[in-house]
Amino acid sequence: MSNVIGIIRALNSGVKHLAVKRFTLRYPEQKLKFVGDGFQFNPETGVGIAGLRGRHILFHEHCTGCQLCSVACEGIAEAISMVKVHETWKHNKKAIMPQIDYGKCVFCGLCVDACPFYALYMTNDYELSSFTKSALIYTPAQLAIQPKISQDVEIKIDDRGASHG
Amino acid sequence: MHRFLYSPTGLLATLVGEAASSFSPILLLFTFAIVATGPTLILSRMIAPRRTSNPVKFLPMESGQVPQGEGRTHFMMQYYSFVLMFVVFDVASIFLYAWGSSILDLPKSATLPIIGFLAIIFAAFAFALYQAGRKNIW
Amino acid sequence: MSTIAPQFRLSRFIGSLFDLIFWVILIFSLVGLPIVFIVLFYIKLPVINGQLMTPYLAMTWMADPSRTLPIVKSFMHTTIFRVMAFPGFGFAALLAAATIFVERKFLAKMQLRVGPLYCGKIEGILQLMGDGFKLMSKEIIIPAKADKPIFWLGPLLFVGTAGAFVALIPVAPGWVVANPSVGLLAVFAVIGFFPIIAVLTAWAANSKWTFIGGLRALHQMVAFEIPLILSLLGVVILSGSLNLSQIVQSQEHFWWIAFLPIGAIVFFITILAELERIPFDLPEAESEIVAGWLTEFSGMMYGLIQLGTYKIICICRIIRGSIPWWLEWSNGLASVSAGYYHSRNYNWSCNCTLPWIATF
Amino acid sequence: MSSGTDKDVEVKDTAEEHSTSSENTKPDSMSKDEAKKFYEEKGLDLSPDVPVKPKPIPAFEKSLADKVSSKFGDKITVDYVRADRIRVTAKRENIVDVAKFIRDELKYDHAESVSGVDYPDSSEIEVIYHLGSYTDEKLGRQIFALATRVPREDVPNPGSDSTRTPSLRDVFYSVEFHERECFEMFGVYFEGHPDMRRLLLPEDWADIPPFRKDFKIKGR
Amino acid sequence: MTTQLPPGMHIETVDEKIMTLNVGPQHPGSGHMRLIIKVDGDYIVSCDPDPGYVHRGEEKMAEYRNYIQNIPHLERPVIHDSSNILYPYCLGVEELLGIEVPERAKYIRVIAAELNRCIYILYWLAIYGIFLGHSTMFMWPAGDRELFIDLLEAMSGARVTHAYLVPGGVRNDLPSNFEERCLRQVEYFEKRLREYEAIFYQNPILKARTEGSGILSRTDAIRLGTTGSVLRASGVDFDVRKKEPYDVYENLDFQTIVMKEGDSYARSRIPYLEMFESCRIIKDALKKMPKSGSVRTKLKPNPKGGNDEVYRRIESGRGAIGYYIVSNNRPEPYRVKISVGSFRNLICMPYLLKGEKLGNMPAVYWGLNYWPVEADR
Repeated sequence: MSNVIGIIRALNSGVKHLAVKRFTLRYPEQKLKFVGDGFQFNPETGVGIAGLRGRHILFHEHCTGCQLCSVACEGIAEAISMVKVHETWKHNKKAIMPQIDYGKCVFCGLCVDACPFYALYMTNDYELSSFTKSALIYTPAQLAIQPKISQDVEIKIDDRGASHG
Repeated sequence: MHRFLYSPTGLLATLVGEAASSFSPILLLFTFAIVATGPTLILSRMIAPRRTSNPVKFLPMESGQVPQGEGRTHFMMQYYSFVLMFVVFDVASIFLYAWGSSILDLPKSATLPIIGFLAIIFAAFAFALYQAGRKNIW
Repeated sequence: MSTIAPQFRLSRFIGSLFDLIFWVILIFSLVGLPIVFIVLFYIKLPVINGQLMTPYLAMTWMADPSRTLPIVKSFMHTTIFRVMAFPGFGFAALLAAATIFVERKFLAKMQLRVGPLYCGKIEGILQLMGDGFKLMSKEIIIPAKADKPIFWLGPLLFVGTAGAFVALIPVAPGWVVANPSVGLLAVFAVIGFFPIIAVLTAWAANSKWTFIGGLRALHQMVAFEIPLILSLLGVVILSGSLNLSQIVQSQEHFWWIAFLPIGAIVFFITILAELERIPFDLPEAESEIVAGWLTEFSGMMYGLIQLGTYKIICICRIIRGSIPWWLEWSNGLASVSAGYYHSRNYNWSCNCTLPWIATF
Repeated sequence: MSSGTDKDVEVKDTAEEHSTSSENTKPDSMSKDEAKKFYEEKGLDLSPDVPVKPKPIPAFEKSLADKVSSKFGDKITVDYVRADRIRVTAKRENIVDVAKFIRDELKYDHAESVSGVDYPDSSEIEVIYHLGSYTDEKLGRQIFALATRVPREDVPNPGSDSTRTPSLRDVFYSVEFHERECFEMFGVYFEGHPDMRRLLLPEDWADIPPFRKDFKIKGR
Repeated sequence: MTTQLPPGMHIETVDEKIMTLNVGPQHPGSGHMRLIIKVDGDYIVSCDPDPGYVHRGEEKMAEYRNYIQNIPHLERPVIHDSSNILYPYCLGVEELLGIEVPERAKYIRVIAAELNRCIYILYWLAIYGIFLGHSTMFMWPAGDRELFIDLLEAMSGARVTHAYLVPGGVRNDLPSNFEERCLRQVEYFEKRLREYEAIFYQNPILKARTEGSGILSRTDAIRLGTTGSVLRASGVDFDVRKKEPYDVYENLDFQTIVMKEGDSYARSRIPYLEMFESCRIIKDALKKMPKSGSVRTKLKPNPKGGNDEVYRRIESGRGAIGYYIVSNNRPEPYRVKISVGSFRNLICMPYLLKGEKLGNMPAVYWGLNYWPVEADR
């Protein structure tokens, strides 16, 4: 008899969820909203600022070509290589800047931790898929572009359950 | 002609014919289902890719390993007792149906033998269940 | 250039088109035309406006609307229409499709998902069609040492037996394909066919998983056969007939379930086991024996088996209706239990598609 | 994607730039050897980062270690006694006796891990059993590290060379799979183990045991 | 080894009757590992686990990278429990290098570890459900896991591989409205968690399948050196968080869940009850956490340890994880040994499966909390 009651209770529990809100993010139409503009780092205190670790953004005016990001990446993913840029900055004599291969990058953000000059941050952009491997290699010029993103859906919780937006 | 129809052979032939006519649609639907769905297999054979390059593809499923031993072997199934009971009591249940469908036309005293029959069957069934439960595997 | 997707070549495309046309014509002339003639042989051609209907006159029904209705009417009373369309194959296939769709959708609702959504704009209504085409375009792989003729025959036999099952079911007064006087026994006979097919294909595939699955299917079906048969005995005693149509007629005023609740419950449980639904899914338990006796089926062969399976589900549902134990409340129970306990197969279905069948 | 078109256009540039830059900037950018040298210059010349603080030796752990050392005398050496951690090195001849003593008298009842450490300089491999206890309440936070050293051969032949030690499987049942792992990774053969087979490595592994120091990772 | 056969069962080892089944590596009922199972009809005669399909040599890799660079790859074995597998590494390196961790960072680490534990257990539960054919129990935990992934993403910036814990604290401070958001979602999750009870844990069908199958007695659990929920299901009250409290666990209010039965049902129920305790810990930690302060001790660029060794362990969702780190005055560790719960529980598998029915195999296998990638490392 207890088995019957158990089954009926289970049925009841299942049926109750017919009217509960769907907890599904309809991805291409909805995009999750993240904290801040992406992961940033304060070298003075040695502590990061919370944010999504997406694609990097490189500030050319701050980069000195010191290769610290590349050295940090060497034991992790070997995704960063220093390339020549056709720009002249006073503080970047060698005129080299990081170029990131997103086919290898693991988005750990330790390169951002390594940068002492506020030059390398991460952004909220995570849609990096491409048809070729070579398109995943981002040059310093591509890394300088601020991504345009619209992410506005959050988890909302009310009496009828949680839902996205 | 009439003489034939009312002769025992003729009556039998009528019965068989009626039965055949009432059961033949089943066979017809059976064939129709095959005829209607079979072409999808042919169509699939036509439009689907067929690559026979890799012989590994045609190995039976063995979770990614090369199969060891035969798929068709002598194999022990421990629930043999159910099969045995089925063989015995399936026949008995047919008698029950014959009795059950005509019980409204029978005299009341006809119930007694069937109760005896049921008693024997249930006793045997209980014994079989007891034996099946006694041994974990047969 | 990638080796996976070779470049498009117009000549090859046109060549394959001609190839396709050739095959279609060949199959039509070899298979289709004989079927047409067989059908014409069986159809009793009506007399319309004083003249016997011939196939050539029938071709003109579109041109002469006054001739249309009588032709359709007379056609509806032929056996071939019953076999093909209404209580027969087409109707069952449609019901099966509706069952699959409704089951998927409502299960998704219970599991806080949305289910099929994008295919066909309105709530994914064309999802099944897409699945069908997908299965059709998939490669059929037959294991190396399989018994090929039997292996090919397996799905066809399965669908055919499911079709034969359809023939026995009275859908509405007078609407039944085959009406033998011992219809209930015929139902048992057809049910007894399925384990044979399962074991046959399982043995033919020469794989361990199918072998275990087939044996399990056999044992399970056999084990639940006697309770199934005995659970229906009460109905036979009360209605005094083995004919399904007469059983239905005998309960115009009230349903036998009022007298036979235990039998009803036993029937419900055993029919679940016969259909290999969760929680009786031993033959297809996917976490132990990959997919049981279906392991080696691929592409459209698997699709046919699924079609047959869902057809049987629908039929069993209608049997529940025609031996009216399972009217609204029981159908509701089945649908509810479906949602809570899996899934893939369960007959959610039950209430949602054409409940009137159960209540006629 | 933020700049889909831009990216497609710049694909070619990227590729070209990459190929050219790898030739041109090779001397500029830091190669791996240089990076290592960089580490050594910056790192190794400095004094160790660990501030050396004398810590008091806790009494309970000391008593446990004393029990072992009083029983076995100079057959074993107590390497350290710290808070919650004791480490004892035994010779491989009497490691079974020591382990039995630890199990029966000190109530350590299972092994958490069996690790090997390769010391090519002293030509030895160290096998360390980290033992813990579930039954004794007081030993809940204790780990007893029982170490032994086995000789190491430059050309290993796992299973049939002198790199072998008695198995503790009969003393601590739970070391069974750990010892199998240690066998394939370091080539230490455990005598008396009933099932000394490969565990993680593929069947056709034909190289030296991979966790030895002379097995180099590709590119490092 | 004594086998636990059902009473009256005699297995005759006649070769013709014994069928060898390869469960895995491409099998819906196995992970990235193989179980070579010999069945006699429906009963398992012997089981030989064959892991190693995803062996990556994490321990070897760690010898070539310095202490900070080891962080991203050490969390790869268990990407859905990445904070917990990094935790003992951070504790060990802190002990080696003599780093003090700020108080706030300790609380943040505990919160991250508990959130991650819930993520792992939900994932585990989802697969437990689908292994037993309960697809609703697959969808619900997989969906509710999103709540915690969202929280950890707000915390650390990555949804799965966080790389959040570092020697000396955590990578970044909490975002501004994190506490309120965390409380809201955790409270909602507790409400959801109670709904699992009726549909799954009190379900007679689940109980019939799991109760009494794969019984591991208390003495055997100790003898085989099991850990985590497998150990606690057999009645041994051992939790590293209680026995050897690291960071701030001694200040927090929670209890260890212990069951005596030692069967598959107990092993499936303990992680579920532990999620309630995790929620309690999170709420308690949010309350007791210092509201401001440093979260990371600044390290030298290439810190190196002395000539020393350390063994630290924590409790993860799958049991104790221990790191044995040897250093020799270099920026890279000399040897890192990871002792994980999955590998320690693997030894139970041949022991428990012997004499079981084949149908009980998925429940016993997944009830052991075995994660193949972690066990192979």
